[in-house]
Amino acid sequence: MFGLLKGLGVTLKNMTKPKVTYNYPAEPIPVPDRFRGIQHFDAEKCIVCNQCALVCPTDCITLTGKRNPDPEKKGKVIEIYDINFEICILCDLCTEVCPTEAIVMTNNFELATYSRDDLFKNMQWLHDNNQNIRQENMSSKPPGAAGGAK
Amino acid sequence: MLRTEEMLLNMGPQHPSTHGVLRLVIKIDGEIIREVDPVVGYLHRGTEKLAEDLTYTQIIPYTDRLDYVSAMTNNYAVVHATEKLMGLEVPERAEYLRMITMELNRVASHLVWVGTYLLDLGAMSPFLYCFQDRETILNLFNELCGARLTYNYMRVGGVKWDAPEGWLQKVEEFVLYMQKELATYHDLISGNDIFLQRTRGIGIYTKEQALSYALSGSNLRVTGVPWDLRQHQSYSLYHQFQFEIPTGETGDVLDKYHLRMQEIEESLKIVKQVLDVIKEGPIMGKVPKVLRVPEGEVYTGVESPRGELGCHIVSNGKNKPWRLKFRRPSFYNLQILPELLKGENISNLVAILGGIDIILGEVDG
Amino acid sequence: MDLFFYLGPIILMLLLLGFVTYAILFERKVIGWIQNRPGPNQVGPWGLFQTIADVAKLLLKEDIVPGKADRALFKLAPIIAFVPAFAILAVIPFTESWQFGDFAVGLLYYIAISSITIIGILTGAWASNNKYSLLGGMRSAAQMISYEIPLVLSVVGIVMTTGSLDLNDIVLAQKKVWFIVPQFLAFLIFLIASLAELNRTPFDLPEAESELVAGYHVEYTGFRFAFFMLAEYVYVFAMASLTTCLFLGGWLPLFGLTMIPGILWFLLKFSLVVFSLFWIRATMPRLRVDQLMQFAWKVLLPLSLLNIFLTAIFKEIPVLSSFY
Amino acid sequence: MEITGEFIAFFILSILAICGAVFMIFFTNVVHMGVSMAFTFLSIAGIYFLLNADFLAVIQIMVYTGAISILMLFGIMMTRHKETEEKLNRPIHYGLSIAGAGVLLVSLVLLSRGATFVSDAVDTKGYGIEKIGELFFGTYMIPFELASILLLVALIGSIIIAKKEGQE
Repeated sequence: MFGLLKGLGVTLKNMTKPKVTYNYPAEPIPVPDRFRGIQHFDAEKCIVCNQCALVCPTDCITLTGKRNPDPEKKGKVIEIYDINFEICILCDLCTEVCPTEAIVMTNNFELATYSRDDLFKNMQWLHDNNQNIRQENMSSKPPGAAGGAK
Repeated sequence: MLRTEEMLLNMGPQHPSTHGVLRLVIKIDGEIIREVDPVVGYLHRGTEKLAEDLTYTQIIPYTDRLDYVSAMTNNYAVVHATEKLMGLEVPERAEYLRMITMELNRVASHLVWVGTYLLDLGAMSPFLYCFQDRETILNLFNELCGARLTYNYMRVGGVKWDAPEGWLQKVEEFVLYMQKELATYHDLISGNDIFLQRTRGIGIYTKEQALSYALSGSNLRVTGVPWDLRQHQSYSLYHQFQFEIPTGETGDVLDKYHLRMQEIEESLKIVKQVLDVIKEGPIMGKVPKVLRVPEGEVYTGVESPRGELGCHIVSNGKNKPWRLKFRRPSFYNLQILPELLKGENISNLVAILGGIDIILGEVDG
Repeated sequence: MDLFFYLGPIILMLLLLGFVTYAILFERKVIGWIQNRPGPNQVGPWGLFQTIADVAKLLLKEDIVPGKADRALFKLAPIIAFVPAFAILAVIPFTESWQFGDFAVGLLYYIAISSITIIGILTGAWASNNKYSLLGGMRSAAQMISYEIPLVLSVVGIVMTTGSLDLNDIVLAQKKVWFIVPQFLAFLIFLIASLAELNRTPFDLPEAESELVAGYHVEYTGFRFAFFMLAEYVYVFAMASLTTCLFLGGWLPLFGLTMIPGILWFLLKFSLVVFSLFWIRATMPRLRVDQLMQFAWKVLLPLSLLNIFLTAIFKEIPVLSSFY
Repeated sequence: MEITGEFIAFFILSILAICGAVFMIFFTNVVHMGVSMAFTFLSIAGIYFLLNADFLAVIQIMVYTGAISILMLFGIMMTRHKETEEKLNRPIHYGLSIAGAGVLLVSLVLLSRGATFVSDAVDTKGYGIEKIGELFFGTYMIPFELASILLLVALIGSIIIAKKEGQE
């Protein structure tokens, strides 16, 4: 019997505590910098090394390159770069392997849409997704380069 | 005697308290259960088969989705097995970070259990209180690795991210807060007579039964077997730290509750000790760019919040495993359910099923 | 007088609908606050139109009668469940003058009529032809019959003290001291039994969603489901009113503050009772069905019998008899 | 005859009572039978209310509608396999029951002719619960107590019988 009263006391005490919920759709949720959101893609930095497509566990990245239109320069430039967000799991592996940081994560995460077709994002869209880009992208480097101390 | 009709009741796969998509085919006589037949596989995604076509790094995000309330431990299971097969050295700081995240994840997982279990028994508020504290842990993980559930944090040979500025202090604050907060939980739940009535003396099985059904984790310890892989097959750097293995006495669901509450305490203790010794240092070992695992096979067991999470890798020397098998503790623990439910009242069903603490993502693999 | 006779029930009905609308909102708000969240706050200012939106949704929903159901009984059941809920309000004295029927056996009338609802629940449960709802209906019937007995017996002490079954007389007899003081044991028994009668946590087994999904109204949708909900909340209204009348002195003021009108006093005490119902709901897990039955027959029933004995003895003790 | 609210109420209640009773016999589904029986009990309670016999009416609802009907429904739902009964086709049964009903009707008519009815309106308001209480616990104290002991014995007896069967 006493235990029941104790429990009632706990719940009563909680009534006066501040609310912990987010007013989410009205106010954006604060996310930390490392948050893994929709990728931003910078075509100029891309060297078409194909590593992101290779490392992707769900094969959601499609890319093709073409020869550099400027004949003096070597290498390739990107032609098509699509990410299918129906199957992308935002695992962060593509940004991890990218040697030039051409593909980086942003803090945007609102992908909900009424049509599945809308989830197929092309290079232009990914390029325009340039808000809230993640600052810190390579943490596995030796300390000093990135990361914090205690 | 009055003849009563035997009724076939389909509980699930869509039912509020089967914790996902478990289906139980129950034969009941009035409200007494005569026979239970669990049907699993509604959430089967073929992780093990998929893994045969994935490189070792690519497997890690898939393990996040097995036991989705303690993904850190799953990450560790596959990473640890690979490291063992390759004979890799992991830097100290990386191991410490792994331990902090795994133990915090254990706390989060047990909090989910306490909350949902009380929800199964009909109490709403403890669920939300537990989720508030779990939220703090998830936010910490979000800060550390950028996701709240699917961490993809560990890598073969280390971890992906070092702790951000001030993160370790936040963890310490949380540990101190949580150690005090547990008293509130005991006020709210442990002394509640209705809760005691509902859980005392139900779902009891013996030590022999538990061992013959290959139960592990708190489901085994509750029968009084002090078996904890963190001490008995020590992995990572657990051998450096002091912690108790709580065991049960009576083996009923109430005992399981107290056991898991004690495990939260022990986990917090481990985190506290790790925080005291963690030093600056590299977080990635010397790992080749393309992981080629030497031919051979390895089995490693990890103490996940639900029991022994085993990972068996057979490699033929390529960058992808030839065969990968997870010993998923929820699946093994679920086996004892039909035995436990025979002759029980239908309202005990939820209490017993909840007590086993299954995660359907893990049961179905 | 005649006008009141015809319009009174309609006004009461409207008031009742208003109460139910805001009781549901209040319940969700209270539970929200207890769980550190604001509760419904999207529809209208402070979420004031939340329930109205919910009811509109229920009314616009497709009305489904399951194919294998017993159509006639399925449609009849919500009505059988709701009508008595409204009928019992006739005997509740809100103030000295606001009462619809002044029965000499008001208390018994309340208890008798409220038992008819069980027939509605039971037939609805059976007619849906669903195993979960049948189990829920069975539990509900067993529970309500069992708890009616301690409920009635706990009130016997008060009836012995006042010598009347008329709720008006019972309220007036509390001028000196509310019955919650001399009849505290009876109050506890009454509170627990009324929680069980209302099918609220910790006694919400008939609709225990973790076991029986939604209990007896599993197959009900739209308007018919709304009727069951309405019946449930009207019973909350009625039971809280009855508790106020029996134990908290009805419309009688506290500390001689007579300038506040009686109806406000009634509302104040009434809200307190309703709040505690919601508070208990937010805290407690639910009992098991066999423990529930044992609790009624082995704990509450002997205790209420003891209470009757004690009242009878105290009536004979010189000093105490003024309270009894 | 003057048509008053009371008359209309009586009319409706008696029709409900009779209909309930007739349907009770003619329905083939046992649960329907139970529900229509509950309606009959309820309408009879209503007639008691009209006669100012409040206490009796309330007890009628409590015992018959609230307890007996529900227990019957409960029992039917819990134990029966088939809810519908097959129609019996036995001519001798029909003959016997018609004869029995005829004898009952004749004897009722004879009895009512011999009985004396109070022709004037009686003030029923004076007969409240106080009177019933006084009669039960005063004049008819011993029969009342004996009846309750008998009921108690029956209750305990049924429990013992049920328990014995349950153990077998």
